[in-house]
Amino acid sequence: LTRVDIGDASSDANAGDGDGDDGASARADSPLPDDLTRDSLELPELSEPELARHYTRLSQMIYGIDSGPYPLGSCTMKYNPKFTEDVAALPSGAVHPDRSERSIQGTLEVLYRLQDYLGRIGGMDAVTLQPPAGAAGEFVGIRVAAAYHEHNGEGHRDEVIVPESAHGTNFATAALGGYDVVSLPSDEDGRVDLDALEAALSENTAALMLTNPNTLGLFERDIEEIAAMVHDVGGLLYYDGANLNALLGRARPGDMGFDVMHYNVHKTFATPHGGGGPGAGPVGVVEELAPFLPAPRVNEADDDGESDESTYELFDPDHTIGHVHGYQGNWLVLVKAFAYIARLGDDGLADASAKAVLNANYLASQIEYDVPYEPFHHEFVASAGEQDAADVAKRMLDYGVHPPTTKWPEIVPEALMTEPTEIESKDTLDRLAGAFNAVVDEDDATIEAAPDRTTARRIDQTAAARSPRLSWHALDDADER
Amino acid sequence: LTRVDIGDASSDANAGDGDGDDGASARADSPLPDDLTRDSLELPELSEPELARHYTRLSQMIYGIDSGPYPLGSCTMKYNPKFTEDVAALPSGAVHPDRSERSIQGTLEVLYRLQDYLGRIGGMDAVTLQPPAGAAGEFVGIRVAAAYHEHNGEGHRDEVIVPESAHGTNFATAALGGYDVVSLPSDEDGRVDLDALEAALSENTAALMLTNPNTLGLFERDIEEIAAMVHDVGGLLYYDGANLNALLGRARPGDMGFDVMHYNVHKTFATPHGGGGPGAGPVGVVEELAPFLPAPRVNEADDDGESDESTYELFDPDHTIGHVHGYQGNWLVLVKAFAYIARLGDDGLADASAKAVLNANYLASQIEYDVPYEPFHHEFVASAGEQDAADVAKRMLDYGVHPPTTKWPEIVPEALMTEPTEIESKDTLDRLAGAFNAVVDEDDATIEAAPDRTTARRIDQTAAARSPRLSWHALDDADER
Amino acid sequence: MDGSHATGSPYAPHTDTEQSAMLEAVGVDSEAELFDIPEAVQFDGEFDIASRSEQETRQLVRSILGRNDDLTELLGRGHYGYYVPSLVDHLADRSEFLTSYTQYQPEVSQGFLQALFEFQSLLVELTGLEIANCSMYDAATALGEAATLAERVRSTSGHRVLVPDQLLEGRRSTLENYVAGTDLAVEEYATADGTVDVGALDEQVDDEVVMVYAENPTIRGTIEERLESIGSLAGEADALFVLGSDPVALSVLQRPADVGADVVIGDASVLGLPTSYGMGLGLFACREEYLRQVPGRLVGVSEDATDRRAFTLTLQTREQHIRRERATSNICTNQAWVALRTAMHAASLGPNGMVDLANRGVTRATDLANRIDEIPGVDAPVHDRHHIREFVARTDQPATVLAADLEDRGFAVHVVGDHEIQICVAGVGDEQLDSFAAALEEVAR
Amino acid sequence: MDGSHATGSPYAPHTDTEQSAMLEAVGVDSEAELFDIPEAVQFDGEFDIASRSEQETRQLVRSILGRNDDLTELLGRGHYGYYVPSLVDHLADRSEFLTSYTQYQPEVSQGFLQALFEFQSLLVELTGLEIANCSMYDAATALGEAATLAERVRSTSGHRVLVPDQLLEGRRSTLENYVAGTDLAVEEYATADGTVDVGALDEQVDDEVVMVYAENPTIRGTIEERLESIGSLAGEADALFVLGSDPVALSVLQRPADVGADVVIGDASVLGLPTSYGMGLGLFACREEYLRQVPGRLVGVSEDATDRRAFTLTLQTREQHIRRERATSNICTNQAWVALRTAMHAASLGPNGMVDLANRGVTRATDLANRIDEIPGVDAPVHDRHHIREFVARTDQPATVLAADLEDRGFAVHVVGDHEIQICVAGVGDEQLDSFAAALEEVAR
Repeated sequence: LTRVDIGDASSDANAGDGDGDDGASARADSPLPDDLTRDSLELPELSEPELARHYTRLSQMIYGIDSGPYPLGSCTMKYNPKFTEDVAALPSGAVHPDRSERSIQGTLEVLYRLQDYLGRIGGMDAVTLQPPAGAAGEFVGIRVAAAYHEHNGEGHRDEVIVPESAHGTNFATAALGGYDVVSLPSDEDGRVDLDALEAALSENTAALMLTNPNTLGLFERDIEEIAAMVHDVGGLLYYDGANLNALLGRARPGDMGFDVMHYNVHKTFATPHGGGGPGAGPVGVVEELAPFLPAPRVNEADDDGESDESTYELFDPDHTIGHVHGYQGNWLVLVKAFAYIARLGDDGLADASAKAVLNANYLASQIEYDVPYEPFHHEFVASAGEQDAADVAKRMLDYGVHPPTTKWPEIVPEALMTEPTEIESKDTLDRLAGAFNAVVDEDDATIEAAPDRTTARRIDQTAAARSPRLSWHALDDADER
Repeated sequence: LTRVDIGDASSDANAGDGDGDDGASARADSPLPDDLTRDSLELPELSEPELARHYTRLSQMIYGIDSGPYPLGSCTMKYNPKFTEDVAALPSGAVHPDRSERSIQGTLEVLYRLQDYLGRIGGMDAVTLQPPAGAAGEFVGIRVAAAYHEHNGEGHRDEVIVPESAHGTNFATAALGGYDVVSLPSDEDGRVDLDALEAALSENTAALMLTNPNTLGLFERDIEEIAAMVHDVGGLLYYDGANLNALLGRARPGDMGFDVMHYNVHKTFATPHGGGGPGAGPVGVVEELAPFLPAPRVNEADDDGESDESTYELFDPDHTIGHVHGYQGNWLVLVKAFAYIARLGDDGLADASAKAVLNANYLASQIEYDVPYEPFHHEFVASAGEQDAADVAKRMLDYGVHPPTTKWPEIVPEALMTEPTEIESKDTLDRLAGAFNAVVDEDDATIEAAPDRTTARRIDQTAAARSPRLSWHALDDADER
Repeated sequence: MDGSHATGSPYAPHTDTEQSAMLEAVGVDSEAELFDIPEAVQFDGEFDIASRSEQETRQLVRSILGRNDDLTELLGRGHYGYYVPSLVDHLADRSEFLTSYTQYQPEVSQGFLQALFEFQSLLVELTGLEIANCSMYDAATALGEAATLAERVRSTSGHRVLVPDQLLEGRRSTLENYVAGTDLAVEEYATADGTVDVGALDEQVDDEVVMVYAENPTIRGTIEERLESIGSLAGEADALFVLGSDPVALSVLQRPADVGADVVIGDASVLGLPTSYGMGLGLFACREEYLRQVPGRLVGVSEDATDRRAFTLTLQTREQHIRRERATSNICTNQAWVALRTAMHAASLGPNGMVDLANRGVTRATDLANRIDEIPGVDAPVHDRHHIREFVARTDQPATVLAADLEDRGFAVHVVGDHEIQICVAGVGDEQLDSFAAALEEVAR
Repeated sequence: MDGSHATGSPYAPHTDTEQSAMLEAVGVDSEAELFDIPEAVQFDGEFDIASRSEQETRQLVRSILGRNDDLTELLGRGHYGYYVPSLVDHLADRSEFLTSYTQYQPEVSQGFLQALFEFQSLLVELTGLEIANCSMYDAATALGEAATLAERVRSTSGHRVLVPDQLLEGRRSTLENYVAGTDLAVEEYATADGTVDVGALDEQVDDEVVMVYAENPTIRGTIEERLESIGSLAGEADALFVLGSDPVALSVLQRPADVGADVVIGDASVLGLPTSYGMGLGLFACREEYLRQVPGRLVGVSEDATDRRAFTLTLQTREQHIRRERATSNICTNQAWVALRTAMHAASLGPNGMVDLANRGVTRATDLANRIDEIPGVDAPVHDRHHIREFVARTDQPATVLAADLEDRGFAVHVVGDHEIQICVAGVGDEQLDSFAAALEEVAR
């Protein structure tokens, strides 16, 4: 660690920009008065070659999509086309959000076209690109629903219905929006129980949040009836886009009766997940809800008659809920999603879903674990039966593959929620099936001790939570740094 | 493997560009007559995700400069600054060599400035950038020397003198140039033996090829006398730039009396070696030899009086030897070298040599192997003594570092030729010394069995050469593919 | 790849042979049979989106973005264009970093976890607070999360959240959305000459206040001189003192912990990201006592089965995938890869480089303000304060006219009042500043 | 990094403390003491080269290269601008590939060795010859190496090397330099209507000929129709038949082994590199009987100590670092990383994609020639042959005038005769070809 003391003003010594500073002591001086500055800053001082090695080494201790199959159910880990990084890196796209609209017509055109693409794909009338992640998209949906009800004098609606098997974000988002969450059990086929839905619906229903296919990969066949029931009580139908990769070109949420939806671009449109983010969670709505979307959105400007090219402008929807992000969301993600959709087009998108569904069905046919619910689409939930699903996952790491999502949805005991996506070849799926089938016969002692072929062996998560050490400063032994 | 049969002409089916071809059979048709086409093409057919994984996996089985220290004596493996990749990737630099000079003023300016930089650094009057590697630079030097002698009616000179400890390329280059190679022994201090040189020199001497510091890292203190002796018999003095990283800002070949030299840009100027190349081997010469340099070179054009900016043009030296490369050499390497020199400037270049020499001396002070010759500069040659140097190197791999160059120069028994370069920190040098010192006490059985912590264990090189299998086609078992 | 598959997704690897074998294994004749969608909701239209080759797609985007004007941006106000070292691009783009998922399996994610742990450590050092999470979306959403934290931990029955009147609209509006589902209400307090009017604030603070938010530097580039007083006011009312800042400013300005800050939020991507049309990285740090109430992900240290140190996501019971509607936030996907870039950029600067960068922001902004103050028609800086990176200038010309004139000459500045423009030097070279001053002189009078 | 070191190389990591400790360990007071250079040859001047920050250096190069005109290049003649998939850039730029050295320690170089082995395999499939090395510098130097190989393996006392009269000057001149140290002499043979005049060649071939060189496609874009006859002529004279080609053309044209080629040379970087001002990748393949005489590096298969398959450089006794003046070539550093890129590009196309790309070169060149033949003032193609990628057009206007006019309109073409231009379609999009045809129509009459 290097400690830099922040000293007195000495502005002459600091006038330079770039290289050529004269020495460590001069550099630590500050042009500000002492009482406005901190005393010191202690951080490591490393050269570029040392940093290159540090981060290269760290990268070698990470399993990514270029390492092998990554069948995380409901997370849709697809291959991230390399060229999308190139379009995101174009210097012409690196603009400040406070630039005048006339000076960033290119940026606005990309956003406008992406809004348009997403509207067509989801069957929605209007789209906002501002939400910086799927959960933020859900929040926009809930806020839009609230604003809509409020606008209609229905501010009393204080319940959001969420199926038991839904993503945790659905519950948390509804709560963040100030709603009471009404949990909806599944029927024995793994789908929405219409009787339970009937019971849950009331004049207090603000919205039902649903994903389709659901987390078991099953299509909610009664979707038309569900929509009618929700609409009958004055509620809105929200579509969680997490599973949209199952349906591209086959069905559209808008056509099923959904009023509002979010798109997970890192799932459906192959933008990289970056070890946790950034994502983007654009939200599409039907016409009636468009006035409530976040501000600003992008529109084509009236033709000035002088130019062949369209011009674009920002506008605030009439009854906008305002901002849900300081600016316009995650530009670098959005431009990649635009490029992906523009590359694949109708044919490519439809084929992506077709192959995603084929892959899930093929993989399920090759594994020995039981898959209780079907017919599933892009993902299936196997049961580890007597085994602990989390242990199965750890053991699969030893076979060189990434395991599925585990222990969820709870409707399947010891769930192994598996989504291979369209990008895996038959060979890879066979290898993945081999990993499942190797573990299925192993005893508890073996899988509880796993993994033992990884960078780190099984990590004690309980200890980490019991005495949290969350920075170098919290480590007892400074030498560990 | 996929086998594509090349069928009959069917030009309509092949008119498309880009995507959207209609199917495998159509694509295999050729618009050419049968008798001008091959029958089939058999190669693997892989998708982009599969290829990404394939090459990612391959990369993980390679030790590079970002993996750790790489002290290959005489190879000067320095850190390759990342930003030089960015300047090489600028789309504006991607031009065809047959463009008009007026349309590529930027390219020509980079080349002109690099010629100028290199001339200053080497103390040379004129520089060609065409040679695509160091050995190609040597070849230019030898061809220029031949053309010079020929031009002066001295075509009878048919000998090139090369010190015994010189790089193999020196011998091979002289031979390729049609010269008889006269080998020059070292004196007991490891430098040029002046008596032996006197004996070797004659009216048949075309040139003496020398590197300085020599391969032992020793400066040829008698360089002025050596130059005088060579010049006295009418020979030329050639400087092998392999060791130039020792001297930046401290001494220049031109000032020492050298008439012609090459620069190894991947050594001295930190361009990446790319697992074997590309390199670049610019050649500098004194005024007298400039008319013989390869064609074309870049010059400032006469001022047209209209522009503030200089304009640049290509020209053929009067007595040029012609081309030694189809075009102008390895552009992508040259532009990186230019950027590196422009970044470091005088201060940075001088410091690079200072720290390279400090690092070599520090490392040598920390290892237990004997270093018989000194005072060395940027590299030293230790002796493995009773151990086999090649085995020592293999064993060092087990300690997570790259070993030095081994068994050369032969003047040191079981040579360990070590060049840490300026980029290593004291910590890394200590770790490297630790690897040397761990091996020094190990027994032959241990080191002969090494390495055992690497991707592949010790590889049987003899078997590879005894029955060469140089392509998938040569492997017996097709399944191995 | 182009040409290697007749139709369909270029990223689906299936050859015809493989596809047939797989269909047979599944027991269907076509993929269509696998879709269990009632006919009434089947989609049989077209999106009418053309498929393109990779080359064509790149040309398309390049061509569209080519419509953006090439301006020198003297823009800041929360989003900065500092030069990002090439190292950051090359290392962060390594596919292991870029393409991995959240580290639910830490045994194969040690590298990313360590990088995030180092990011947290950087923020702990910069803020002096004990806890930093491994990212929110941006400063605006981090501010919203701070307010919901304040609500959860408040010991009073109050509901007032105080924010400066000059708060950015995007932040203010986002905050309003975050508190819409709570009992909290957002109120403005006054600023005077670009910084907090502490006297006015004093009169507004009472026991009903649960959170006081201030920024240092302020959105107008000024440096707060009475942070300790603000902290005391908040502390006495038992309200959370939430301070907005960023890693560059924090390198030299007063350490938040030393002035009583309970939470620090801000945009950490001032290091790590070039201008990205407002894309950011929410910084969130707080006192240890709020640990169980922190939103977002935390990386902690543990041991593996061989007792070696190992990193792992921890305290996940705060999070939505475990706690559902009782989670501390609904955040799931965050900005981890941006946090990686920020950590890399900070590491490449080192402590000396970070202090340098901040100090140069002070001297260069001051120098430019003094310089353009000489230009007829311009007074700068408007505020009699210390500045960092940016400052407001008063203009004789209407600010919108002046800004448009400057844009025609290739420069972008903020309009922040009828006769006020704001100018930021971050990432702008000396030669560009010279050209800007010359252009300003042409159009200011 | 900027600011982290006061002066000196930004890539030398020494802090002052470390430097002192190291000097002390060595026993000197300063680095200067370590230099053993006689005073007379010490350099105490300056290079007068400024130091720059990374940002400034990037701006400098960007600014200089910005002087290049933005032209649509319809240029070929040995150097092509095919679109290179993004995949190639991203994977080849992984630092393990980019920054490693020659694989002298195969145990830690398996990945690169396998990639080079795959490159060799690609060339073996394309040429039908048994041996391919893992790169020469470019086509010109590969031609030179072929000639020295011919000298080494010749069974006659001859010294004549026959090359086509339309051989590129850069190749011809490089060849002359390679044979300058041998007894070989280069002679031209005639071409007729763009391809080899086999009758004339027949008259030139005798027992003194050690090598006959031909190209397919020719430098004028035509496809040779009598390769077997040429091969037979060479074979009967016991001369090496050396054929010049490239991986795209070889995907569909006659397989060299089938027409009697003994050696194939050429530029393999038509796949893998974008236009790079002539930087290339020498392809070198030959019959197995010349194995011990091959220049350059070879990767072979062996086993490691655990009997697993492993790759290694092999037959190094041919090389300069072992054999010195008796080596098969002086080549040391080659173009390995470009070979990696070529292998990646070929793999990304796959066999279907490669055949496609070649076939499109035929149809698109033919289509464009027919199309511009309609333009008054232009006749195309000049040669009544099949073409691939490019063709020669006869122009009423002097070719230099026409080319300059086209350049003013944004298009670059070759001038190959007083009234001949050459036009290449590789990498040029359909829309650009439309624009070109329109521009040509404007200036051709």
